[in-house]
Amino acid sequence: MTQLTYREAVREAIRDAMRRDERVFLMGEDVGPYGGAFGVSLGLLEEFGPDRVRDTPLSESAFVGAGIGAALGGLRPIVEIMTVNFSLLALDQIMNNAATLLHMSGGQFNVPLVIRMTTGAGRQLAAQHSHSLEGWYAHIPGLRILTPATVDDARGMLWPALQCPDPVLIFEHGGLYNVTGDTDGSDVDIDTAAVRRTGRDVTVIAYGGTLATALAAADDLAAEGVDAEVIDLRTLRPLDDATILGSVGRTHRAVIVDEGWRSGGIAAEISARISEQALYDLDAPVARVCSAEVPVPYAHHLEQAALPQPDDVVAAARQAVS
Amino acid sequence: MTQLTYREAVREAIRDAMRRDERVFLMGEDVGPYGGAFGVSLGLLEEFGPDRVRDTPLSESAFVGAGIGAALGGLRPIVEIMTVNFSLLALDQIMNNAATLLHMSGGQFNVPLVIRMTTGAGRQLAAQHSHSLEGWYAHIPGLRILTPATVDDARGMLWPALQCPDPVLIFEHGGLYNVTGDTDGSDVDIDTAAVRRTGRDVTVIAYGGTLATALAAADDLAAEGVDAEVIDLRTLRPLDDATILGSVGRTHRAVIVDEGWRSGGIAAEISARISEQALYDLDAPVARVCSAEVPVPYAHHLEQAALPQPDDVVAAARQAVS
Amino acid sequence: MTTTAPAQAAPDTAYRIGLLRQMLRIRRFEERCVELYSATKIRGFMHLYIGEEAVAVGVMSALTPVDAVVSTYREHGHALARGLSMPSVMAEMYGKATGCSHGRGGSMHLFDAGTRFYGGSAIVAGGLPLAVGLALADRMTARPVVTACFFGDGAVAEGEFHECLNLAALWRLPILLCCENNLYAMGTRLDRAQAATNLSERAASYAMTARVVDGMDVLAVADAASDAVAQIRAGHGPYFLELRTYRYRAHSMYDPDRYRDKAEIEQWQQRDPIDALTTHLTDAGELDEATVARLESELADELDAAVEAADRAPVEQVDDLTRFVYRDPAGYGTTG
Amino acid sequence: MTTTAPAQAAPDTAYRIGLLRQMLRIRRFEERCVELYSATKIRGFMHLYIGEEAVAVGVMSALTPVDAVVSTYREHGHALARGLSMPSVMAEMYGKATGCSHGRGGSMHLFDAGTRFYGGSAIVAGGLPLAVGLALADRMTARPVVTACFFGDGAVAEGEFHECLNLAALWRLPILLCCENNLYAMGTRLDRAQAATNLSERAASYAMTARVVDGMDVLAVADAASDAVAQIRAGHGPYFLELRTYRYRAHSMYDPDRYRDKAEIEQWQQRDPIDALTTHLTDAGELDEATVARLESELADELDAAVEAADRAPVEQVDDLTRFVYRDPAGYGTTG
Ligand SMILES: Cc1ncc(C[n+]2csc(CCOP(=O)(O)OP(=O)(O)O)c2C)c(N)n1
Ligand SMILES: Cc1ncc(C[n+]2csc(CCOP(=O)(O)OP(=O)(O)O)c2C)c(N)n1
Ligand SMILES: [Mg+2]
Ligand SMILES: [Mg+2]
Repeated sequence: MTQLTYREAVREAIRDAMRRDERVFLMGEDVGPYGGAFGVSLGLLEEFGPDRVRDTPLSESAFVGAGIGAALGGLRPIVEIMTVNFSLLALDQIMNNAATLLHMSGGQFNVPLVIRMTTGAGRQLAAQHSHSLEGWYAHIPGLRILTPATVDDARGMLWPALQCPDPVLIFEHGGLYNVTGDTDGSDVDIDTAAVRRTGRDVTVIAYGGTLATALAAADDLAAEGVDAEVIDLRTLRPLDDATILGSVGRTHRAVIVDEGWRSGGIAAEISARISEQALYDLDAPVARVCSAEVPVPYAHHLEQAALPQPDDVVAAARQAVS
Repeated sequence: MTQLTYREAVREAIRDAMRRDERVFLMGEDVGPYGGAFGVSLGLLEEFGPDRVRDTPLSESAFVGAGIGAALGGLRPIVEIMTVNFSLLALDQIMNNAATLLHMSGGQFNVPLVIRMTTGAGRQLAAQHSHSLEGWYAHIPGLRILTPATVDDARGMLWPALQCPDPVLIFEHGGLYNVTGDTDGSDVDIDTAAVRRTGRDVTVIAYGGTLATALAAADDLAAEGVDAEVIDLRTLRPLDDATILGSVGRTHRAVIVDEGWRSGGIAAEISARISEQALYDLDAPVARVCSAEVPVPYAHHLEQAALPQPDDVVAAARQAVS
Repeated sequence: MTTTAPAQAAPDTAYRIGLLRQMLRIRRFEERCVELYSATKIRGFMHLYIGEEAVAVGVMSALTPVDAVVSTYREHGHALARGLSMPSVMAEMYGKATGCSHGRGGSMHLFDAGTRFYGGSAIVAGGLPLAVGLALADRMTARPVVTACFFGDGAVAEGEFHECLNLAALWRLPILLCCENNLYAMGTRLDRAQAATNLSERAASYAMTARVVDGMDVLAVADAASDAVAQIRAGHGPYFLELRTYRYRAHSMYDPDRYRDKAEIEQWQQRDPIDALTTHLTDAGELDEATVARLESELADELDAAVEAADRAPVEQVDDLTRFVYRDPAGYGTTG
Repeated sequence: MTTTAPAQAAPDTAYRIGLLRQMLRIRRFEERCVELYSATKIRGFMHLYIGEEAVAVGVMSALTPVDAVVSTYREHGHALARGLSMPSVMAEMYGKATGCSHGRGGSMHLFDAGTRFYGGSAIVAGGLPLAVGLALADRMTARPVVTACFFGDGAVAEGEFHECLNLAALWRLPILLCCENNLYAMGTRLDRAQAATNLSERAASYAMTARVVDGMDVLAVADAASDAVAQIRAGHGPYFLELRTYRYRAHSMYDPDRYRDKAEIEQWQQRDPIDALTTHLTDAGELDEATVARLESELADELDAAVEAADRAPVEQVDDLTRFVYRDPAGYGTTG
């Protein structure tokens, strides 16, 4: 077990992958001398050189598409997009090509590409740097969506993602980079959700940046005598229905904590699936605690008001068990 | 009352708006001499000239953004994007600017822009021309999303959309252009859903291209003695919760018919809202009939298998009432 | 940037007749496709290459099997010239299981791993980033491979064009950029889409070699392409060919073709690449009517067989609808 | 394309001192912002303009109140030079209710309808389409208005740059394209981002007038900008200014600035626009130390007042969180 920050864990994962497989390379804006917008790739240029730690111009569509092409050409690119908002510039390549080529080609051309990007709010970066679109991306067939919430997942998810023959998007919550945690450095599965805390009374479902919110809420709830089970989804596409439904089957209540906007977010999908498959198990409506439907404001108090807070989760859970 | 095709209805709506308000203009690829990729704007160039029926180069991001700028500059642009897939190239402008400027500017700069685009499958156009992303767009705060399903709505929604001070996206289902219907040419509201058929046993919720599917299913259900109420959502953002919940409160069962992919689609949102607000009214789980989670295939039989069919709706409704 | 093809050793007769044969083969294939479209055997959007055959045939003649090709939605000619089998292409037009994309793609999305034909993209300019990436992989692994990417004059206005030309030049990638300048993007004539209409000058502004070629002259195209490929393989980075050509037919089967004069079409037809080469070879004594007749009859046989096979071919199983969404079956997991 | 500023009548002393004053004002404002950032009064990303002041001040001096400005995330200088009030800008940096964007925007998203300042965009190149649209509206309504759009050298690589330059030229729009070439996009030096590094040549390739200007010389910038604005207002279409400048500070407060030599920074500081103009005016006998001291003291007072007001200002009500998502209240409807 080593103690690392989330940032270091991502960096070690990249380093390790590049050592294990020479087809792996990192490409994106300022991943080289700058060290990555959030310092993730610091030091990698020195070890692997500018060919494999490849700075790109500001051309999101082209370099994401080039990642697709390089994957088709036998390499294993890791493409870094600085922030989820900028990924919109590359959405044509992501949806119309990466997610679609295997199908359109009748199974001939798969795209073993990993795209990493920073997501989420909480650092007063305002409306063009703070979106949480990972749940929205999970709408797209052909993609896998990973949302590491822990240092161990940040360290362990990359290699399996690179082994996946299909395009994988990894969303790293910007608020997590400085968080410290343990990891033994081994690979983890990228298929299942994890129960991060067991409980009997209510299932709180979270992922990425909202896991800490859910766990904090669970502590508060415990003080009130409500025993919450906390699920970390880990993967938003495909969703691990079995773990979700298994837990809800025991607790009969569910609260979903999602930093994305409420309408049409991943929380809606989870709610719909629970209702479809376990309606008669439910003792209360499935509750959603999501971000307010507003572009994220700069001012600290407004930003915090826009985001799911432990108190909101506590209130929803309390309501569910009442 | 006049009989028009859906295509003619859209064209008349544009013509009428351009006559009523000289600030209104149409801009997009081949809206001029070509007459629009689907023939919608045929003849408008002759009446209004190349300034107001403005052909653009193939530059989706720039001309959608130019629409935003022209709206800020006091005009009332109607921007046409040929097909929903190509709108991905303009998503940065749509989400990061159009939907966000009013908020970021603290209420100073609203964007009275209308963007029209063709959506949907059914014409064997395969995986890069057949998406149904209107429900996905409905995730974005700051936008209004309209999905005219009838000739009357195609004719009547544009003017109110142009009066709206905020950006409005209108999705025209490609399969509807040749459909004929009546319209008296007057404006319609763009806020409420419409009950297109009343019924007691089950609420079938549809919009745009799936309204016809829902109505066909309702006929088949009637033959089986199941009395379906059919709701046409008309507007996907904001959703008209009152009409939906009112109907489900009477029928106690709901089936949602959505041409978008199932996971994380608008059907999930509707299902989640019904469960949240009317769980104890439900006699059966809310059912979703959506497109298969696959890029739309070319072959006719595969494409049809991917899309929601009346039989699927009938089966879901039958299950709900059983 | 040079604008005239340099003199080269005359290719031999068999080679020239081979080029003629390829062009005729594409022409006849598409003429039949029009009939099959009317007969509703082929559906969806279909974009014809008639008039532009010299471009595909000339460029492909310069490539070898290790090279890669990225194409557009107007790609029947590219596919056939690249060596996709006619039955597999025709079956794809029908949406049959034996189609080169197993019926998923149709006319706009022909794919073939065997010939490294990476589609068949219907997003204008959307193939360029893929081609850049393929070339990057070759560059990074020091493989002596060329990626040829086709796109139209209309694509030049797209942001992806700009980003990709810069990347290709910046990274000195082994990529052959084939701009099929047929003067129109649907109904929009080049000078209504571009403030500066000289497309090879635009390409040269990214610091790469760019050259205008008569796209109605297959020998000129073949010469220019083999020069370019040699340069690229020698490590000189990207090469841009502006191939001046013309489509005789409407943009697609949906297009009423209201935006241009019939006279303009007829003028270009005077310079038809197939007629021109036929005349040229006949005048040079390298071709006679009997040979033409033999070619036509061989091609008719090939075409008949392809159509017949497509007619008879099975369709894909509906159960396989979602088979190619993920290669990794675990990815299937979303409750369908 | 010309690369030297044409000779022009010397502006009078008051005008020159006004330019100096504006530059100083921006410099002092940002120096204070650094302190306030350390004191955690200002948060988020903050991008300093220190070293580049001549660009904003020179360009804005050529505009009139009817003109429009579209800016970037590095826009304190643009905003102040355009005439936004310092208290409203400072309060925005604090996220206060009295801020020019009512606390929604922060440093990167300053907006002001009164001065037609359309932000404050943090998507690189994302402001260009807006500016094209604003100019289009002016063109279509025949208003004699100029839209000035600022963007960096990094933005030139983006597809939106390409699309917009073409549109501006094709439609002959009244737009002043101000490329702030400070040699770096974050840590990426221009020659590692562009295959062809002459940005004004690139602009000229879209068939528009383009000119390189010394962005460290406010008089040269002001001259070039007023020439350009006159051309644009006379209906000659877009005009591109490549303003060669340099940022002394790190890209943002997050940037450890590892990618360039201190010596390079020092070299540019030798040509500091404020020092240069001060020396120039002093040598010409137009400025003395007392005047400089008076300017500094006036600016310090203005700044103190702005800081004090920001400190005291109220924050927005949390109840107003979603107030500006839609102007049409019916649009609020989504169940929150
Ligand atoms: C991004 C995008 N925008 C619009 C279209 C619709 N469209 C299909 S082909 C075409 C014209 C393309 O012209 P060009 O690149 O010159 O190729 P050509 O058809 O002449 O071969 C257009 C506008 C599209 N397929 N993709
Ligand atoms: C589309 C997009 N990609 C990446 C970023 C991250 N980013 C912010 S500023 C910047 C550099 C921009 O450089 P330049 O245009 O030269 O402007 P400068 O900062 O030098 O003023 C980058 C990469 C962004 N904001 N938007
Ligand atoms: Mg063309
Ligand atoms: Mg810069």
